[in-house]
Amino acid sequence: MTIGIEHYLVVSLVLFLLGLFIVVTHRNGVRILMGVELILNSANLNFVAFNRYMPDSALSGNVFAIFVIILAAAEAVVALAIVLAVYQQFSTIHMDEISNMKH
Amino acid sequence: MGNIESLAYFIPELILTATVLAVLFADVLGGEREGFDPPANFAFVGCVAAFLAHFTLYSLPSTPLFNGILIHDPFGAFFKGFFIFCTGVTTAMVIVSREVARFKKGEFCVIILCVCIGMCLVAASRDLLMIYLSLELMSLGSYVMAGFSRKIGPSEEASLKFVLYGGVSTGIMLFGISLLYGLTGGTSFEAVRSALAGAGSGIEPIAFLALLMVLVGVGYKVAMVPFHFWAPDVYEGAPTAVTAFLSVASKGTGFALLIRFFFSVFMQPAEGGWATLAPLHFDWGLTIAVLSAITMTVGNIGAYPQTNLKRLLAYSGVAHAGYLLMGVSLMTSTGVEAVIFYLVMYLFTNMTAFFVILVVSESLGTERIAGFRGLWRGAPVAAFMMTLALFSLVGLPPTAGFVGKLYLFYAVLQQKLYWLAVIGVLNSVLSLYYYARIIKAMYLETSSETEPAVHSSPLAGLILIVMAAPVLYFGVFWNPLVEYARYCAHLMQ
Amino acid sequence: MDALLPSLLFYAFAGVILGSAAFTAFARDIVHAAFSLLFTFFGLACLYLYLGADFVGLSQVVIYVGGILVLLLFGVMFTGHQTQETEKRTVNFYWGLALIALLGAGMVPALLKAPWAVKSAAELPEAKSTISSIATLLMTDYLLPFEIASLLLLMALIGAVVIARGETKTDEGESPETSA
Amino acid sequence: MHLLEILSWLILALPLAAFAVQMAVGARLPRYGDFISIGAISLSLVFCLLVFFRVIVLEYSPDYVFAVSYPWFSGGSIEFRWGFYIDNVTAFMLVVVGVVSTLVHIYSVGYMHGEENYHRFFAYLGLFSFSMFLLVLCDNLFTLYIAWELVGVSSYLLIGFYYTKHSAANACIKAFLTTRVGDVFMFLGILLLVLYTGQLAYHDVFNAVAHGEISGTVLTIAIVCLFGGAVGKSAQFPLHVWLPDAMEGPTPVSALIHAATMVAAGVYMVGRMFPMFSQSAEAMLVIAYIGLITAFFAATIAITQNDIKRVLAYSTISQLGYMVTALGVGAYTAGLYHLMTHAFFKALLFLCSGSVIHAAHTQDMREMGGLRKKMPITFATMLIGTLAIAGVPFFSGFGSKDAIMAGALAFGSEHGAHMTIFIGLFVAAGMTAFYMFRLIFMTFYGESRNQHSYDHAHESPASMTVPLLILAVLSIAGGFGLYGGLWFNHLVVPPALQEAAHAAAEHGGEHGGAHGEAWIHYGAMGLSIFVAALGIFLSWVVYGVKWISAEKTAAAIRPIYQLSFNKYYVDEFYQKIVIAFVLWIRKVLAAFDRIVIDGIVNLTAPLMRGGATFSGGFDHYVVDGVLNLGALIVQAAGSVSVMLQNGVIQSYILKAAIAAAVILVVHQYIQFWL
Repeated sequence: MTIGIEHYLVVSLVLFLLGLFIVVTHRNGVRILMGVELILNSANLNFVAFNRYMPDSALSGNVFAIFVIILAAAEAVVALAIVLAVYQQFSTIHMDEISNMKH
Repeated sequence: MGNIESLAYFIPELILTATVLAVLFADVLGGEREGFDPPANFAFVGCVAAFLAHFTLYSLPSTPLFNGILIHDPFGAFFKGFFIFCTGVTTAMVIVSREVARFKKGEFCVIILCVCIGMCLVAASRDLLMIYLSLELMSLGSYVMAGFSRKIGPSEEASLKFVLYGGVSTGIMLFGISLLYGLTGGTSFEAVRSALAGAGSGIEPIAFLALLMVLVGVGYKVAMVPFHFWAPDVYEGAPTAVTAFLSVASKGTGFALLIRFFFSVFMQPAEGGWATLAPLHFDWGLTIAVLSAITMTVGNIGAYPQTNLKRLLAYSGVAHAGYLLMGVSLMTSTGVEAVIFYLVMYLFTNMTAFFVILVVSESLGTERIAGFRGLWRGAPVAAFMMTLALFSLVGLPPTAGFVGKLYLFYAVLQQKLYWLAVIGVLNSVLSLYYYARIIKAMYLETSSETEPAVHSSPLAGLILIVMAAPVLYFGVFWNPLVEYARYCAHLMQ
Repeated sequence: MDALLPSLLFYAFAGVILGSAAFTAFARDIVHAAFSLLFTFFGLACLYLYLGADFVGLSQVVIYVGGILVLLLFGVMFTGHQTQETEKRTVNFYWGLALIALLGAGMVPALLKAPWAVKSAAELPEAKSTISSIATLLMTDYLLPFEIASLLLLMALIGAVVIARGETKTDEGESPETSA
Repeated sequence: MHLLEILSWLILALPLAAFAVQMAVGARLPRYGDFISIGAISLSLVFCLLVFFRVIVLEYSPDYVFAVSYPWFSGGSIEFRWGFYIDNVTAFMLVVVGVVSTLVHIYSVGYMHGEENYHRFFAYLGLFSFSMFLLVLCDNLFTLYIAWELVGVSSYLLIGFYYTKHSAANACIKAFLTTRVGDVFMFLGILLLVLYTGQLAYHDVFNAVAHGEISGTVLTIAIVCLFGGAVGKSAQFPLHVWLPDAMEGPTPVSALIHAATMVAAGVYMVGRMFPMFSQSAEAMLVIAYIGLITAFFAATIAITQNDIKRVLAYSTISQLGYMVTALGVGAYTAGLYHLMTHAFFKALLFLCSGSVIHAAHTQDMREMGGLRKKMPITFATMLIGTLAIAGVPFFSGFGSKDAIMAGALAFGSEHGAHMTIFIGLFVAAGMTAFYMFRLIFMTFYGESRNQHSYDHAHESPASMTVPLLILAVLSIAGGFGLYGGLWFNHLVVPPALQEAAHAAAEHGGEHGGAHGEAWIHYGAMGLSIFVAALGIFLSWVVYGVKWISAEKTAAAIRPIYQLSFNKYYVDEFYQKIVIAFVLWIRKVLAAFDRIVIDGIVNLTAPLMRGGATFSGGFDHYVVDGVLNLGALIVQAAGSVSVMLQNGVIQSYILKAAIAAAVILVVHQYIQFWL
């Protein structure tokens, strides 16, 4: 049997759902960031896979994926800086304990 | 149009970029000197120059730029001016306040200018890649800006909540974008639209999924229920100037994107506005209308128990997102006009309100409503400006807020969406009570402690008056603004 | 028989990716989770290469494995590898499961029935190296995004430094306000 | 520039300038600048009188109209203008507002003497006068709405003037909120009209209506919505609850805003729009019955109240009901005429009550008595006002009330089923005479029931008594003997824009005129005299010579007495609705929370909290005033945001994602694969 686009879609969907699952269930801020990275990777897989199966040979999917990777790196840098700043103040990165502002 | 020729249409952004570099060098070379504060002042001057430069855009014809990645049209030009103006005001607020530590003001200005460039690009994008890139540019900057406050604790908490919530939202949006790419094989708006328009009826479920996922990203930007949860916490913890910026500019970005992206991709021009693309059956306008009704109600109800003014205005911002969504849901050019008018009104009104909170809370050390008791004795001008802003937020004449609501409801009734108009009007009644609570505190109650003494620089007073005057002016002579809004409602498809 | 090996290769990669991602999601220890993420990223890079996207695959290895993952590990180390985490590892666990079940139910049919703008696997051309074409694209059609991305990186760098530097010093002797 | 145009500008500009000056530098001026405000409003009054003289005397014609307009803005395809519209009714209204406003300014010098923020009080009075003049002069719906809101704002500021008093602070919010409910409907009505006709100016809208651009159900809805504004502002049932509470404001304010001018704005508005209103018989009937209910119920409440200002407040509501009924049955001129006479005698009554309160230091009539000898001028003028409101011949109230009764009688004789309107008004007139003389007897006659305050009572200073005397003269002269109704009817002819309106007004029984149905006129007149006399007699029997004990009577009809004394529990009714609503929200949210979001564990806390608040707070809320309405909403809203906004970021994302997933699943499955 040959591998169609559906196979990739299923992989990316599962990755996406796992990422979302991490985000909503884990308390650790860094672990939540891992979830975000999984979501971004699932989208990237879509881009690359679609690009491969496209009729024309334009590479816009690939280019998109590269930009996403760059941006993910920037986002990770910023987010980890913030996580560190929070850890300095709160001595924890458990998000349910960092909830002074509410209601 | 190619890369080089396009630069003529790109002058405001170029000025902003040059300002970024200037501020950066001034900050590095200047060290930490007493008194005059070159980096922040450079930023302000740069904003003024860019704002003036953006007026040249209106005389240029609508055209695609940079090989079709961007577009120039009156709609984009308006939002460029809007964002640059917001940035200028926010920079001024940072200059006159002590909220951001002096040695950090340079970095702050670099970041806010980058965010501004990102916003300008969002309004002008017509390519999925550009949308994502410029949104990330502004989002990343916003996360950082929220953490700039000297109030240690809430500021970091706000920043972290913001980055996690925002990261997930944009991630989901990116997934939606990847699906659109898979459906069409292109990333430009017209490629996506023509592919969607040419598809059979089987496209419906996947188109809705992609649309919903993109809506998650946009909805979080405009603080639309149910994607609004971040707003109160972030607004409360962020520096007041940043809160003001987020509440106006960030919301404006969301609406620019909402109108530009959804109207260009999922709609086709129709008589007097837009209509859903032929193969898609879902009533996108109705979905937005329902969400708008829910949004304004949740925002107004949430504002009731608040004791912190910034948090209260955050909920009020959610409610106003609901009103604005009403205008979008109509999919008519009258609706877009009303949204543009309302945004301008909201810019002046909200900036005034936050400016008063900034000035007062710096003197009194509190952002609570109770701290504003008897304010009119200590600071009659500030109290009056706040009252004006609150009246405008309620929508009482003769303020710009009244005219804004008038146009919105007019547009809604024109489309015969009576139920939405009724909900909107009832909501504006509902909102009266919590705004009146602030006015009551300022005028009718007395402080238990000594009279609040508010110290502010003459510069702050000047900026305040410049921000507040249009609230009154446009409440009486709104015609020029209406004409302007009508002109700016032209989108190039 | 021709297609069997590539297919097996795909299933192997997919298995590695999903298995390690699931481990990241369900592992008790966050260090284990972070290391298992290495396999996810690496597996994805292999899948990209398998799809003929050599430049993306290489970027994935360099940036994700070499950059982001290292950053995440730094984050884990700096914030203290909290052992008590095992006591109350997750919140909303069942709600999370319900959410992904619901979302999956909404998304799977849409994804599988969608009329994608793709060819069937049989008529795909041979994959060629994309590196030089992508380089050309970045300097022509995508010049503006390229420049914007550099601006973004600059901003992220400055922002990260400012934030992480924290309130180590104050100006003019003002003490920073502290509030809970 | 036409003279009237210049005068209009001046009339508007002077009070506004006074407001600005007083706000800016009032505190630093000698005498706190009260002379500036008084000077400005007096000049405005002079200009009002000039307008009156020009319109009614020099260039009199029954359908005189002066209109001027300026470009304003263009919205959509419409070019909007604003301007002045002056006809005979406007001229009358200007004089009424000008006179009462000026007199109240002068009176306040004595009454507010030595109060803190004296200058701000005058500033607010100036703002109010400006808004009221604007409301009277303007020629289009939007300016009307703007002026409408401005009078609301200044009323809010003035009611809350004693801001240190908790009840005043709450009363002003209650007034603002309640009238806003009406205003919202008005706003919708205006939008509907503009949408269908594309016009703003009254005249153009009427023409559009006459051409049938808006008609049938939509017109009726628009009219009823517009009337909603009048229900709020003119304190008609069921939005009347704010007016009695508004008496917390200083008494001159009650006289100016809550008796003579602002509350009459609703009536004026209906009168202005009469050509349009008369196009919808259904709407007119609604208006008539709302007015009747208001007139009747407010009168029954006024009988049992003991607070002198509350009696007057309910009497005001009742009289406003008369005016509205008059408009509803088509007696256009009678309604407006009653507006004018009522403005004079009710302002007089309020100012007199202010004088009494000033002297006796209490508002409770049971503490008063025998003040006749101590305060002869106040007594005499108040008696004149009372005779006027009771409808005794030769006083102003007689002419106008008689005209309304005649209109109702004619309407009843035309449509037999609606004779109830006449009967209700007739009974209410008797009650009016009764409770007003009850007030007189309890306050001025008999023995003093509180020796201490009696000893300290004295006549008020001249700045207070002179306005009383002027108003007393007007209360008599406004009636023009017995023929005020006839006279006014000739001066102010019903707008003749449409034949239908004309016909409606005529068959509505304007006495005199071409039909000259004399029996209606004289019949109504005889009956009103009889019923007024009966009311006064009964009042004398009970409170004057005390042949019948008031207490025993009250005990005998205790349930009815209680009902009236407690104002038919309308306030409590509103509160119960709110409470039920809050409970319902709590239940829904709690269920939502339990089933969908946070699981059973989190449920107990809010429920316990809610339950505790409820059981502990129920009595409290019901017993306390409507001030708790705000607190209740806050509580309800609090429970919403406590549940949703719990501060934990994953929970935010979870809720948002679940919401999105539900939208998705509903869309994918329900809509397509069903």
